Amino acid sequence: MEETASSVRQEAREWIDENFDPDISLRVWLERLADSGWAQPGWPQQWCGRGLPPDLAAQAYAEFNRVDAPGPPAGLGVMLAAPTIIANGTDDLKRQFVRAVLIGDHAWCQLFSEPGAGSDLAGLQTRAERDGEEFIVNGQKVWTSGGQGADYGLLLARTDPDLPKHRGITYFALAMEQPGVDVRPLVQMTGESGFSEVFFTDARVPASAVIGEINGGWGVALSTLGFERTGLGAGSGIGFRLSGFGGGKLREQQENTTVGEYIEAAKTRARSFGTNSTAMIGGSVTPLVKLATDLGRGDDPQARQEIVRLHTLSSVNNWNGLRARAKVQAGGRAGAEASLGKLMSSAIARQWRAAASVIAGPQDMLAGDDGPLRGRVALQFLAAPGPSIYGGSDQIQRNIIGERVLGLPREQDPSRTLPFRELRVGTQSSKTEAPGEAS
Amino acid sequence: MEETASSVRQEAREWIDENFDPDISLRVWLERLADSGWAQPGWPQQWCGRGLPPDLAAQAYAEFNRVDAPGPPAGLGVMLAAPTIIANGTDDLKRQFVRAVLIGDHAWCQLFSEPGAGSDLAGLQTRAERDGEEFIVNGQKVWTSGGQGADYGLLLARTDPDLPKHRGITYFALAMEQPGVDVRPLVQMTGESGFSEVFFTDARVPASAVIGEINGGWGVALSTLGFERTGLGAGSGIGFRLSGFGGGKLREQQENTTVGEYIEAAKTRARSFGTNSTAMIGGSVTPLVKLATDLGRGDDPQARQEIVRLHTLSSVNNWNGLRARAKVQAGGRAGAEASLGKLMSSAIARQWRAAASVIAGPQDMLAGDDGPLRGRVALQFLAAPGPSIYGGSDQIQRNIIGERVLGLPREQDPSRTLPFRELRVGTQSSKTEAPGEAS
Amino acid sequence: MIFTFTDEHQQLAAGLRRFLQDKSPSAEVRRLMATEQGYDPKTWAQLAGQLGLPGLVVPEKYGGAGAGPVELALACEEMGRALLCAPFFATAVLATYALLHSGDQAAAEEFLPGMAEGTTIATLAGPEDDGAWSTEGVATRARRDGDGYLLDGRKSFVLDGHVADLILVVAQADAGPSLFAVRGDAEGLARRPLTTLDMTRKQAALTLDGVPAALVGTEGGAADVVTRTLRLAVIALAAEQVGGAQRCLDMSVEYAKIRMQFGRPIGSFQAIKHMCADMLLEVESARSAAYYAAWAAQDESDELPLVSSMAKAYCSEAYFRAAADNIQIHGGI
Amino acid sequence: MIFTFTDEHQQLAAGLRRFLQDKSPSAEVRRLMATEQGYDPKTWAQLAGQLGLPGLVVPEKYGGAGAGPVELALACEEMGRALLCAPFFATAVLATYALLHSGDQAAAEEFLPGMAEGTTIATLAGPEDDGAWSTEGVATRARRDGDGYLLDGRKSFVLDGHVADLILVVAQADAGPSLFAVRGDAEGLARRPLTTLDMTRKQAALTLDGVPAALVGTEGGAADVVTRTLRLAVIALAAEQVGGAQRCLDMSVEYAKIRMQFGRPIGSFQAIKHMCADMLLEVESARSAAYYAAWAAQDESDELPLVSSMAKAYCSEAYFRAAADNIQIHGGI
Repeated sequence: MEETASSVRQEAREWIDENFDPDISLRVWLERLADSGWAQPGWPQQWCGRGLPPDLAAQAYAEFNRVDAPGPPAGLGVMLAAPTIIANGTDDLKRQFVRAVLIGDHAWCQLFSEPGAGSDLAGLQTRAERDGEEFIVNGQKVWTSGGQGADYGLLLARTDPDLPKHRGITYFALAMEQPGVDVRPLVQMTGESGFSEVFFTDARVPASAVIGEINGGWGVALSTLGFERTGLGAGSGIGFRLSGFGGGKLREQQENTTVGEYIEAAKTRARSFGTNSTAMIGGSVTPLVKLATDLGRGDDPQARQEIVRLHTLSSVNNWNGLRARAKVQAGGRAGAEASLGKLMSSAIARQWRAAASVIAGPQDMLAGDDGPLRGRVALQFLAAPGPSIYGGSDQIQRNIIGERVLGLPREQDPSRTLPFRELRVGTQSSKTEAPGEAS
Repeated sequence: MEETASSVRQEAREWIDENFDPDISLRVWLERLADSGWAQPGWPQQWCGRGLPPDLAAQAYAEFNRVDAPGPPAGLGVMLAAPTIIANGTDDLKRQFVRAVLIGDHAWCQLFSEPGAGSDLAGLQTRAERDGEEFIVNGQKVWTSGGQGADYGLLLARTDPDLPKHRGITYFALAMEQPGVDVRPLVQMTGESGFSEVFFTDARVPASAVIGEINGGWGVALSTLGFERTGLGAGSGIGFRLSGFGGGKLREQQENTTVGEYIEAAKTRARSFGTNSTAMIGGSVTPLVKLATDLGRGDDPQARQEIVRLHTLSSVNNWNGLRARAKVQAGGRAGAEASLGKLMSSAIARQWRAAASVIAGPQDMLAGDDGPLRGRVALQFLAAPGPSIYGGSDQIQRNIIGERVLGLPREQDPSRTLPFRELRVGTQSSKTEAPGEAS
Repeated sequence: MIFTFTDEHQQLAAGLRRFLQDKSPSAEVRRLMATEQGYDPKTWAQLAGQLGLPGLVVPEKYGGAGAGPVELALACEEMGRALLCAPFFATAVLATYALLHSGDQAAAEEFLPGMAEGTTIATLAGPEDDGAWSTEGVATRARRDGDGYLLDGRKSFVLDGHVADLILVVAQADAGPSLFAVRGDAEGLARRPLTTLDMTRKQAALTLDGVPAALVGTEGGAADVVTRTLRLAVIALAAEQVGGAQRCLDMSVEYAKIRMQFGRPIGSFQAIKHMCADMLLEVESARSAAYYAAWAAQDESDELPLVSSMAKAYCSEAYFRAAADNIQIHGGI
Repeated sequence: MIFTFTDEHQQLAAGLRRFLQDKSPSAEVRRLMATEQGYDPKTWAQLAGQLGLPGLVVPEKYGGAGAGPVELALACEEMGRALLCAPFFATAVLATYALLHSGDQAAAEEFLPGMAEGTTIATLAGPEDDGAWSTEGVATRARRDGDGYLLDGRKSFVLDGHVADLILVVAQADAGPSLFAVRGDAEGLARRPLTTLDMTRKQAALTLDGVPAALVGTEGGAADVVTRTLRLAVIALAAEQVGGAQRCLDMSVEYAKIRMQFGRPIGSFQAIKHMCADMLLEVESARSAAYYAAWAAQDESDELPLVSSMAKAYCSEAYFRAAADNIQIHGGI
């Protein structure tokens, strides 16, 4: 029987009527969701999905969102690890990891960037050397989001330095809980610590945990980066509005929270911030309008111009996402507008800062509880440079848009063909260097 | 006897007392000036100068400016042709051209840019083929300022296409008044015609008119471009405040105007525009303040912000020039600030346009006599893209500043070593292509 | 559903694009913009006869196609792309919406059929010398004269005012600012073409010296009519700007691929490549804004006043920058 | 002559630069900015003892070096380059100029020698909770108490207010806003360090509850003193920003030369190279602006009010952009 929008909606509705229950634990709910295939209706049927095309998956999500049902835990597991493994991994790896991600058994981190390999990721230096049925890993990664809570890491390591840089890299699923892995939190300008450095000293990973082919990791990494770009920025807006939580370290909490309690708590958070994320204010003007009003600057023409400029940028970014989504729902492919969210989110962060600065005036000098919006203006000020760097800098995004969307010619890159050994990478003085630059 | 600031000032003052006479013709005055060496005190003594270093030359200029004495005709003759010939030409060429420029016998144009060779000037295709004691020139130049009034042109032409692009170019002093040279005015967006295309069909130039070595034109061209960069942009501010005029076509007028009349007319022009140039408004806010006041927008906070932003940019540009000049006068060398005027003047043109647009509001839609400031806002609007393109685009300026001032590494350029024949230049379809792009 | 285009939408855009590629190439635009009239009556007649474009949003009962703001946006995008020189915006957007919003059925019956079939060129004369569309400060006065009115005053910035057969004039009547229909050849009306920066869109200044006029809608009703008309008109304009900006981007990218300097296409240099990428970002965003606003208009959403202004502001800036960057990339052609 | 630096100027800058390279490297700045006190008294004492810096613009008769705004600008540029954590700006600029402009010789004699020798840390407390420097809306009141005054109210954004030995407070007296000297340890004075975004420059909020104070200058004289003080202080600040911006540029260029990606230094990519070129443009322009304003102050030029504001506005934006671009080029260190 061919699925249609209405058949999918009806099926989902019926399943929800039967299975959704605010009184069961979040854990039980996530298991039901994973086993039914509704957790990720777009994934293949044999791997916890229902094999639906994006437009029909969107119909299903709409039903779940109608009742505020939480989806699988947000994070790199669902966003990157499982899709990468489904697309490139062995069936054993899929069995081991896909469901575990959906029910929140494993949290994942991404072990890609290094001090010497930021924009030029293929210049990575972390080595994995074969030792029987295992590989031994030595080196350093950096800018690892969620490194501290992660159970597994998506690791890129060099397995053959005699090949050109793109061709000697292998992709692993590495267990983080082992003696050879040392995770050290990095403190950001904002005082927060969202990133870590990860040091490997004879860490071990079984050969069976290779995703894709040995020395074929670059192609796998590109598929991961593709998932990442869709996830950051505007996003397609398709999915569960609310996400559950998970990871080995939160297992107990998962079992002690009911679905109903979780939904209520999420709604309270959303009310206080005008968004369901506590991490970043994003492009919301609401706090700035309040600030301007509180400071008596609501009539200031410059403050108003900056606020509207921000509101326009973030609205337009949402509209780009809606437009991409509408194309997908209509059965087409998202166009150029889908690649723009990342770049736009950098501009929005900068504009938020600019607007806040004009509005706050002298108060802009203060932080913490003394600062405007109880320190959030200062935090955003310090966080604003982030989006234009992480997940591929603005400069790299412009290269990608120019080359892949507009078809402009690439620059010649002789380093693509040199054996890796002969290549100079980073600053060649690993102690003092800075990674992830913007070129 | 060694010259000092005060000895130079006194010498100049004495010479002026003896020779400056408002009742003599401009022609006679320019001849006196050229023959005394005061027209260009920085040029070598044997070539109409006095061999003074820049700081002492500046002392002399100050004396001439005290009495508003006009200097030699402004234009490419004094700015580019004579300095290039003095630095690179044979003594015969110097005899033929240096004094002629100072007294206004010859006006010059620059025959460098081509449809296929803009930013990459060394990709030029105009050919000069040896024919006994002459060269025969065929090809096309474009963006030639003052092409219509010019008596001579500084011509770059390819003399050996088997050499790499920089090494097969020869530099000529070409007479414009000959059958093989066809000057066609280009009409700009503004409706003005300051540029020409110049077509060569078997035009002739004697081998004795080669400046520098045959196939050694590129080095000579670089020296010309150096003079050009100093002349455009902020400039050093050193020199005669008022310039005479000349060129073969204006000879008669030069003889029929007295120095006094000429000074008076220049002052009248300066009063009406707040500047002694009628070409561009430059960064002056005066007309915009008037416009804002006339339109009742003098209190508009946005208009005020834009006006002050413009005034700040153009003041800062002047101060950069003054600072460079102070270093030179103190016997030092101008620093980084001297290379910035060109880039800054692009920004000023854009800011003038932005400010005018905010102030003019709906009136900004109108041009000609219907438009604000009797059409000058519209003209400036159309002229604003110019400065970021001509004389080396903003992008080329940033390359130059990055590489020569900051010492950042150049990009690899394999085209530097290929024989010119094997190189693709322009768009390879000379009829429809556009020159002088910005990369 | 929002942002979901039908086959009809796509056919409308594709058909119009083909027509304009044929009838409004660059050379023709240059020719027409240099004329005082500013458009080619033959092309205008074909636009009406073959494509029914002037009547696009005119209801079917008045001889139009009865389309909505989304179709209008798509059409304007194509016209913007081709820089079409024609009295479309004045006739088919400003004057049409003003007549429809006036609620005056008799006026609609009298004028819309001719406008829809392209035989009546119409416009809306709101601003005076200061260029403001606000009806509050309107100085042009209407005085009763038997069954009709006589108008005295000056109007300016009147789009296609020099060629319009019908001019809808905002003037002060006893009950406040009101809308009046004035014939282009009316006695006492002097029209002077203005010199415009954008030569593809002509404007005129009008002097009215006891010009006979007929009330459209109700006395005192003009403020509402103008506000609602502009709300829709700026979306059409935003869409037009999207088309123009897209054309700038297309030209830039095409040129950047073929123009060789330093032995490589200039589009391989980051300075040019990144400029093009930023243009794409802005052009696509402008398109989303214009479309979103058009759908808000189509759905008569409460968001309309906000999003139509946002679309207009965003698209204007995006178009300006695209045009400036296009010039920079072409380097002064 | 304007923009002409003497050997003494160059020695001042070079000496200070050497001192700060030694005493205020990054690690030390990070350490000090995390302390509540915010500076190292030993370094401050050396700055005074070895270089006489706190008394740079204090007239010689009060134990200072008697230098002018140009020397001050050069010194501030070096301190900005090193992000020196010290109460220099509060003591040696704000409080010093306020005392000098007050015309109060007795106060000058009492306080300036200690400030010049580094034993008295001083500051100027103008703004209240709204952060405005305008004296018009000052709510803190001064009431007569025998020969002296008692102050009641709140001050905020007081630079180094938590450590100052002498606080010059603007308060409303009978004749209008007036300047008062308050001891840091005065009874009734509560000082609370504020959490600042820029941790290298501490600020405090003060609560004054019947705090004994001495009038400085004349009653009603504060408006003029504050205006003239700020006019000079913002030039010092602009120069400091030039130093900081130059350091950002230096760091960017240095890193762009050694950081290899895609087999080449990132500074060879136009995206980075052009960003550096634009930084240079702005940093050099900022320097010209700060120096010009400093010379206008030195020459007591009529242009001073205009050019000091222009310098401050331009240098602030240039510094901000240089810092942002420096982060971008380093990519998130």
